[in-house]
Amino acid sequence: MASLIVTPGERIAHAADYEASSGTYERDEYVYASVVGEKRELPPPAGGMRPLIQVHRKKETSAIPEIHSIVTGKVVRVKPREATVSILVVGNVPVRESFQGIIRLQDVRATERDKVQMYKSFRPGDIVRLASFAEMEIEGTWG
Amino acid sequence: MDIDTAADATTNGASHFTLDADTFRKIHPAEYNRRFISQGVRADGRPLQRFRKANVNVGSITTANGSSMVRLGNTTVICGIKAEVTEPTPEAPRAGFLVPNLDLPALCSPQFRPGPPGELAQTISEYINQICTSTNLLNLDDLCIASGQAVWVLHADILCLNYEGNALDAALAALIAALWNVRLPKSTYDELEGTVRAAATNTIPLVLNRLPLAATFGVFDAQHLIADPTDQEEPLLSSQLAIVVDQEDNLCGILKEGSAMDRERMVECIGLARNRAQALRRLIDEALAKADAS
Amino acid sequence: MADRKRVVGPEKSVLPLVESGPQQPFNPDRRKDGRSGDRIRPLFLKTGIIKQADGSAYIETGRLKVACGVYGPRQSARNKLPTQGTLNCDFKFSAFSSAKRRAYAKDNHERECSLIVYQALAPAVRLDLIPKSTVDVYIQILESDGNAACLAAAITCAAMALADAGIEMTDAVAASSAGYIGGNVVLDPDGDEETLQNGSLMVSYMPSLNEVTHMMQIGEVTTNLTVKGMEACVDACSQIRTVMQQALAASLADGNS
Amino acid sequence: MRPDKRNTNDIRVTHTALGQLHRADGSGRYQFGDSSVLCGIYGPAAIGLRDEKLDRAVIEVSFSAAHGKSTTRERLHERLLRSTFETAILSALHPRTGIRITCQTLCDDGAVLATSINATMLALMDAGIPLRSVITAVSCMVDKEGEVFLDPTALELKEAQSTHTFAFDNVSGGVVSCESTGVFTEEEYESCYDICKQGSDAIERFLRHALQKKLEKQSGLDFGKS
Amino acid sequence: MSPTAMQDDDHPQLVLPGDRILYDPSSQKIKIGPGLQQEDTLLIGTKLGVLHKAAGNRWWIDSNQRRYIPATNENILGIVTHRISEGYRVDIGAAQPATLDQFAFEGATKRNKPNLEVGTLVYAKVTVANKDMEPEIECLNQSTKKADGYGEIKGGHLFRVSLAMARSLLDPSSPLLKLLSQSFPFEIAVGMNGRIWINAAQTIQVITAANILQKADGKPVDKVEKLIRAELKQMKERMDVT
Amino acid sequence: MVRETEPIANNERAFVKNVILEGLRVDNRSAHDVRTVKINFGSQWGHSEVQLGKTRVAATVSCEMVRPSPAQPTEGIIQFSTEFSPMASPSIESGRLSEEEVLISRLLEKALKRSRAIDTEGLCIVAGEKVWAVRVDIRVLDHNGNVLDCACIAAVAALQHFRRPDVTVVGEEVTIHSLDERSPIPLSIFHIPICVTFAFFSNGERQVVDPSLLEEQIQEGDMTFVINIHRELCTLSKAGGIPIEGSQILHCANIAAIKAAEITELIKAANMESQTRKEKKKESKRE
Repeated sequence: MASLIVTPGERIAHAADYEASSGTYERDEYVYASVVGEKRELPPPAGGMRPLIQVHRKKETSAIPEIHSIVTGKVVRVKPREATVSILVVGNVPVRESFQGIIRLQDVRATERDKVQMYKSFRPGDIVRLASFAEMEIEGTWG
Repeated sequence: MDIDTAADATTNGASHFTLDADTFRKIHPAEYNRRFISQGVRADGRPLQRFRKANVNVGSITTANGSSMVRLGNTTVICGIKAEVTEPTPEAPRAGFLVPNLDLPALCSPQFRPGPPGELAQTISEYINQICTSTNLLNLDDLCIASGQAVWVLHADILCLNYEGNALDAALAALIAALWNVRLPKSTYDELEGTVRAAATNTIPLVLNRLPLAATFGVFDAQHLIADPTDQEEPLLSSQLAIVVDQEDNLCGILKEGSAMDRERMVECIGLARNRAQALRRLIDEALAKADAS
Repeated sequence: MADRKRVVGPEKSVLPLVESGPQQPFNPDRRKDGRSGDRIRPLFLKTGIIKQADGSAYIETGRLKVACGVYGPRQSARNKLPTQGTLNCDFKFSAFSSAKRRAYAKDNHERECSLIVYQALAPAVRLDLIPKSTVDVYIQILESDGNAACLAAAITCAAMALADAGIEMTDAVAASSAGYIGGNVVLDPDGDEETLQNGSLMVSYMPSLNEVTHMMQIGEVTTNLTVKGMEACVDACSQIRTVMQQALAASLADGNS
Repeated sequence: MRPDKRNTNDIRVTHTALGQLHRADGSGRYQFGDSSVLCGIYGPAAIGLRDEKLDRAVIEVSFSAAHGKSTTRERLHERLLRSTFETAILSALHPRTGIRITCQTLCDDGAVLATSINATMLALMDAGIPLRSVITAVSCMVDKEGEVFLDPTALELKEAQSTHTFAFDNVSGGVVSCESTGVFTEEEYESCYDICKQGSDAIERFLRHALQKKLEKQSGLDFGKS
Repeated sequence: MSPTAMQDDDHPQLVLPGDRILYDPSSQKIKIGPGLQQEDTLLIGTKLGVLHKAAGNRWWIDSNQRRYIPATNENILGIVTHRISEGYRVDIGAAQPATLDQFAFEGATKRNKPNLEVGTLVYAKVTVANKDMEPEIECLNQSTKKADGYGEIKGGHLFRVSLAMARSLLDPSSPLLKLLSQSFPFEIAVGMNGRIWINAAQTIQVITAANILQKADGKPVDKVEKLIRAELKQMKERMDVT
Repeated sequence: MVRETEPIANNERAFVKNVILEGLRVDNRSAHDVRTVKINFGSQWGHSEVQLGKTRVAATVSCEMVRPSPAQPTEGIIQFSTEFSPMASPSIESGRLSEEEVLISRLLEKALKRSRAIDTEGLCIVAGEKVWAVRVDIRVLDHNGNVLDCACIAAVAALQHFRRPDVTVVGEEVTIHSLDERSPIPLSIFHIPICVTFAFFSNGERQVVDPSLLEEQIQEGDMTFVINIHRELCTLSKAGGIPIEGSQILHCANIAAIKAAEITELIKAANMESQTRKEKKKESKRE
């Protein structure tokens, strides 16, 4: 097994033979590891020629909310037009330190957005699940 | 647990939600711990009144006159004592100084931010200082080099490397171990130059009048008494109690905070504290013996 | 003001004058700890010593002892660059870590070191992958023995901690130092040797990409000697790199068990 | 026999006053003999977003000694005051607000912590902050001979082998806060506990009486006997 | 131990936090107001004050609290501090500022809505008061859709008294106001948040009225009557001079 | 961190201005009335608590034995420290200096220290070795306007009331006698500087003495005289605000002198009264 363990900067393959995947990066015709972990080969993706090569982190790292990830959090503040959420879990992985997110009035429901009342939808302390939206991304907030 | 329906709409039928232990702990820490403690065990598997495994070693820092490293579970502190020369006060011309300070840097836990010490560090430093002075831990006159001219000041800096709760017990133990490990160079005061010359090799140990050690308890939900709380448990406690005991089973300080506690429970804790202090003292003894041997 | 937040002692205190024994003459091939000029001190590396941190490492070489904790990626304050993550390095001497007691407040030397650590590491860290977040690197010097060596150890230690935290990096940076003593290049000089040197060199290097991320030379030194120094340091970095690899692999191994 | 002719279990002459401050939302003054503390309350008030708690009011305490720069000693006092009143205040009734408690020692003749706790209790009641119970505090000391003295003065404290401050809650009757320093035996501690319990009960009765007088004067009503 | 007392109707009763008050649970449903909490057959005091019992088995405690805690349908005097997209932020002396919607005025429409500058004094009614929300206020009477006295208040003078004082002044039979009105006519707006606005023909009258009400604060009326007469006399003298 | 500021309604602003234009004041004072001054002394030496209307300030004087500065080996040390207690107003943050705080403490320092009101030579114990360091802690407890004048009264009252322990010096050896052992010694005070502050309105044409908080918040400018009963002007400070004519300054100076004299008398009387009370207490103790 140990032979499969690689560390950042290690040259793990020729870019000609493999497509760089998670935990790796490609740099002048080589693929390098960018994290500590176990080197793994995966079959080529649909339409892809070369098999994937990835470095799989064994150590659990703290989750970060990204666009479109489903997050779970606690409502910390409710205002007439927005609610602030402290994100505690991304997918099913708890974060080490919580991230702040904002639910804006128009994003509470898909339909009849104008009928939504923030106070009727949220109370401080509620646990909520959300999908993080691109436009929130622009707002510079997570979740 | 309530998953808000209005909000759920936004997930527009995304992957359904599974509530595993870690998630539950993150979202409902109090409830999570309650389920354990009501069963008579703690989230880390300890019985309610079991202290964490302690570990002591001394003398590893060669730039300090005395040093120690103490571990309570994963709470790790290092104490380094540097002896320097200073002027005594007009009131007490022979008395030296002992200046203990605990630092809880941002390095040791995400709950601490960079910058000057926060309330926890300040208050623990102060309480340790009060213990040192009010129990006259060491005779400050022993630190005199030349009366009214020069005395030793012992800067005892206690640094936390990893904070997982109960800094007081660890910090005080580290201070005592380090003080015990201190060697002061034999020194002479030069009247003419007004300087202090210290011998390179010839050193003397400190005399400690007593060896006070702390044992901290918490009360969960105003009923369950737990010993040696972790950083996960600390914010959930309804009250906290720290008891300091010396080698002759004298009490050297009690600090009680939070919701009301009756007399019987306090007495119960004093008993538990005695055993803990004894155990810690034995560990320090062994560590010092080991250091002297090598 | 900071004093109000600590137990205060006397305003100023000094070290006593210590009569030191006779110094034996310096020999570049047989140094007082028996090393030859081209050898570094034996190196002990360990990751994961700070459980609370996302990543951490401890390094001990000779008397030198350095601990480093990495927190992050954390959510950045609003005002930060939206496209790039932020790397924040903080270098601090413990009060008891040096011959003369260190002050609590960060002094200029510590500020400079914090900056150098940042400069040495930033090129390797893939901040483009963590927009709007911050990685905090806290370095605590427990015992110092030689300024350049101490700084080099701090950089190596920080690189280890970053790797341990799973922060993506193009390479694991290793750093080493050398001193110029009487026309010789002396690797990894300790505190006593630093007092003899007429110049010093510190190199941070990405071994597998073969790139130098940071280099600092002090003192009046001939070009040839500088080149020799560079080569020596780069070799040393490669040696250190192997130790790092072993330590990181080991951390995963006991992660499995 | 004590310098001021008190018995060992006597407390000094005590004085109380309410609402002396005009800016504050509530204020109280408490005196044990020459030891005197003034406390002012603001709140429930607006608080910085960073500090607010979504399920309760945040309680802030600042304590300041009679003279000299503020030190870590004041921080420890603040911590004890805060934890004492976090248990007394029904903070869940005012979430995302702050309650600021400020204690100023005007004159220090020993037992300042106990004096501050009692002054704060008065101020909180004056401010109409919702409370679970009345908390009263008193100090005692043990001298070299092992004799216990209630409510010691600064002069007496010079002879102290150990000093103790207890705060009791009048609903449960248990000890809310306790700060003990010095060297003492378990037996000594227990007798300190008992003598301070009696002392704080006496203070609670005294407060009730004083407050009744004040409210009668204010409202012109007659409460009869309490 | 905190005393447990049967509340007797002939004697007003002093209550301290934690005090237990027995009541007859068999009687009609009990309604508890400020300063009290219910625990099965017990009422528990949470504030220092005088226990009151009124028709409809309503119980509450009169404390001399100075900080305003908003309650719905209370009339308050607020000061505009910010103009925001949906209307105004208004300081009402509570922990959080209140929002005053731009349409919450008589006959306000998208085209024609009031334009209040920062510092404007408004007389308004609290419509939303909840510990989890920021308070909201309105300047019109929902039932009549008319201003009914709500809205911007111009001229005159604003000053602050205790909440208890404000409450007592709202009582139409308030002896204090009687005394004043006997000596000169004046306009008054009383906010439950302890803010009083007064206007009268002459400045000196406003000043005197304000000072009397502030001096009388926290004192029983019979005790202050002399003081009031003195103030009024002084006012007369000074008016004759000018 | 609790921090609030109570806004002022435009009605209030307008009213205050009109009132003053009419030669009246909102709190029913005339332009040159100082609010009632109440001076209380603690049962210990050097503790004063002063009310100026609703403004309240406490001052505490303490002393300790220290080494003198090499520059003045025969001079004692006097330190002033002014702090706004967070209870004084909802807008004060504990531990952080407000601009007002700095201004006031600097002005007090000028008024009391620079004017050499206290004899520092008298505080020398052993030349070059040991002197008394006297510390005056001034704490603002209730901020309802004109804190400076109130603080000044509190400080001088406390300094007059203060007694330091007596000492006997044998060569280098200094013995400090407890207060019961030997009757303690008052500070030797050369003169008593008093602060009198004016606020200016209606383009500086109207001035009022001892402005209230509301007046301070609306005033166009202010000016403070520090003056003693000998009509000696120790400090004159006009920090910005609307420009004032010389003649008006003189006019104010004369008013200030009168006010200062009145206040000085009040302090003296209060001090007397507390001394006699102390005597009585002593006697009762003896019995």
